[in-house]
Amino acid sequence: MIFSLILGFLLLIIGIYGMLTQKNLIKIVIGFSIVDTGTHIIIVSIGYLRGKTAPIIDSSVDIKNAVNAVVDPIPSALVLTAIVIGLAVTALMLSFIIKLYQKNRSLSVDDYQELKW
Amino acid sequence: MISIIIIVLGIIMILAAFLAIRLKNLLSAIISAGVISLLASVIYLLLAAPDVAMTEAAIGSGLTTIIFIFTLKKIRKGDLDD
Amino acid sequence: MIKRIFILLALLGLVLMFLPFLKDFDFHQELGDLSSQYVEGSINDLNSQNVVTSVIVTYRGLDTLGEVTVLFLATAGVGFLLRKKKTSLRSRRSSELLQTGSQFLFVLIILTGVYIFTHGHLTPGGGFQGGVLITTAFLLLILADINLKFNHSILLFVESFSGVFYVIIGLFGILLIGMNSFLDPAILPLGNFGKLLSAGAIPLIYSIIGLKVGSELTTIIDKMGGE
Amino acid sequence: MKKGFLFFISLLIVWILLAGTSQQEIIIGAIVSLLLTIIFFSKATIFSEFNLNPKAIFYFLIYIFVFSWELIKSNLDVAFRVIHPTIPINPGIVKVKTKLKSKLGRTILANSITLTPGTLTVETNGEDYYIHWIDVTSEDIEGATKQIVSKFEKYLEVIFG
Amino acid sequence: MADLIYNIAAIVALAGIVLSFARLILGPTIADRAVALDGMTIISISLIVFIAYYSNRVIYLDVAIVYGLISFVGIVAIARYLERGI
Amino acid sequence: MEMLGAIVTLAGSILLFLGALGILRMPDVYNRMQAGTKATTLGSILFLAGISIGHYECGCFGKIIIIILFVIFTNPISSNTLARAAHFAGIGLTKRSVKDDLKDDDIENRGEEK
Repeated sequence: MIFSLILGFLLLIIGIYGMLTQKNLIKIVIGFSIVDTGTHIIIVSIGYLRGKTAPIIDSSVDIKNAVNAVVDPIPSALVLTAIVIGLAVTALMLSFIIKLYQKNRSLSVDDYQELKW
Repeated sequence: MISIIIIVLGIIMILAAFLAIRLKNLLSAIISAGVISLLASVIYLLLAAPDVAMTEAAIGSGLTTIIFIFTLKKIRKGDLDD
Repeated sequence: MIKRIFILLALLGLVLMFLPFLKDFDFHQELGDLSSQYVEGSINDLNSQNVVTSVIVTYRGLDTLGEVTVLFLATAGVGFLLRKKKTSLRSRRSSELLQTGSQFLFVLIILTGVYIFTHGHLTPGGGFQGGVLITTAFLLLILADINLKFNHSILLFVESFSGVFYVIIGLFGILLIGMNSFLDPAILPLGNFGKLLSAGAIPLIYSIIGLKVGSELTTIIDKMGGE
Repeated sequence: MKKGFLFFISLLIVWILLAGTSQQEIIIGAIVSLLLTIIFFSKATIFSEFNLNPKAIFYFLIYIFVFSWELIKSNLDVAFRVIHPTIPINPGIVKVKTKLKSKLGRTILANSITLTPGTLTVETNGEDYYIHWIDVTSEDIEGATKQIVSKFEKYLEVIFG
Repeated sequence: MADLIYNIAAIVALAGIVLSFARLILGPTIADRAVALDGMTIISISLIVFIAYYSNRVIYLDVAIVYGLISFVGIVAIARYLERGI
Repeated sequence: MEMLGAIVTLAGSILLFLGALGILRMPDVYNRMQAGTKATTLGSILFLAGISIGHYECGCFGKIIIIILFVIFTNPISSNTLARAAHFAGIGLTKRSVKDDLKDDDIENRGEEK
């Protein structure tokens, strides 16, 4: 499906643009989650085959001819775990932000100069 | 039919992504980011991946939004602390 | 200003990198070798309707174990960063309607979660989704500030017990079948295609993953949202 | 005990609606429902707050019909107001009183009010309900109570005692 | 004929999503945006059931079940944050 | 039978559309909530019922009933919580409103202490 592939790329680019231009730490994490969604859409649409159905072989799919009737199961399996891991990673980043805010009382990237050169 | 739904939802998702980047109010930005994952699960279903759609529906529309809101809450309370 | 130009250049480079990929992208009409092997194996050897589930639990079971470990590490990180401290801030009580309604919905969500993770091999869904549903049920209690007095030692117990049990089931495969079959579901009878009690140990393993994911995410939510 | 059994049966019905009626599903569903009943029934007190006699069950069935009729009426009402070019509304928040005591009954009353013509529960405080009304026709408490609450209350009073 | 009417119904529902999203863009306050999000979730449930019909797979309905049960929690969280409850 | 299902579905989708139009057109948050709760509830019920009537052979009545029940349970709770929060946050009613008993009684600050 070419449209969903384009949609995924656009989301990825918008997310990266947001991550690069925004100063607020929480906005950067929002940009990260948009990039996450975009990547997942790209991977799933690479696995899509035109006119075929989901890889769950119940009564509406012919069991004898199942190999020619279903889409690729591997990208689905990959993305499924990636979404859960993405949630945990987002939680970890946000707790870093809470910790930083409790220390410095600021959410702006400009106020964190320790690692600048 | 599938192409029409994907195009309309895709335009909405891209606009929502722009809003999430652009809006000044953090809570509004989080709501816009929620719209993206909400509609993403419909798109996964159209791409014949119901497992992914269910995961995204459970995590994207609920938990991600809530974790962001909890962060905002901690920051607001920290503001009022001293 | 220079910064902005650099950013635009970087994005332009990204677009140029992706364009040939988009233009020459040809969609396959057939499954690849590995995928068709998985589909056939799932139908003939494992008796599992959902191919995605059999890829996650069996063929790539070791990866899933690694992913659960990553989840555990992230949980530990959140728990380490956000230690609880008492705040004396006033917060508004939730409405009576929300309190009653969430007690009512709590049981329904738990029941649906159990349905989702026991039917991982028949319907879309499985341990990860069911675990998230259980987390959401507890989250609803936090939002409605109801105190059901669930104590945290039970949560820790469920988490560590399910982790250990997951590995033990995997080792049973080596013990009963052969050297190469860590996490093989054939340690239980395979049953009839399309029934609830089929596909060997897949429902059991996925239920354990569901409990593990549910308790870990509940810990994260509790650390981030609790007072 | 009787109410616990009823709780178990309703959980089992939800499971059967979800999973179908084959034998294995019913056995597993019974086990899961039994576990949930044992764990939660004693902790959540709201599930034992209703009467269980033939009259209450009869009134419950009537209530479902009344509620469905009001739901359809409310939708046509709102749809008409939306289409109309000038949006004929006359909104305001009014206070009404209820006699119900049971928590579950009060919640069901408030949700029914939310789903019926032009009314939306905003806040509850003891026996007072504050309701946003899209077309205020009587501004005093008695008149509003009569128009909004009493059509449901007479059934719910029997069911929840 | 019946198929055509089903497709028209789906397109009308899709137009509903677009209108709700317009309120989300315009909405002056956060509560307006949350109301728009609520409307979008409910219309999306109908759309998911339509896709299940269109692809002729009963099992897609499970997605709609999870969606209908979970999606209101996000709205409740936004509301509780607004009223300084959590 | 299939035709009947199609017509019910179309009626449901028109109600969904009108609900969304109400969200767009109404003058303040509370009136928008009225449109967004009521019209979309009956709309989605009719949409789902129409699809299951048109395809009675698929055996999916149970799941459709479950989805309808979940929508009826959860929708009023979220609107009520949101309306309460909006009133607490000080979002006013539209100028056309007649009265506001809740503001006059001022009970909101009493319930604040946990």
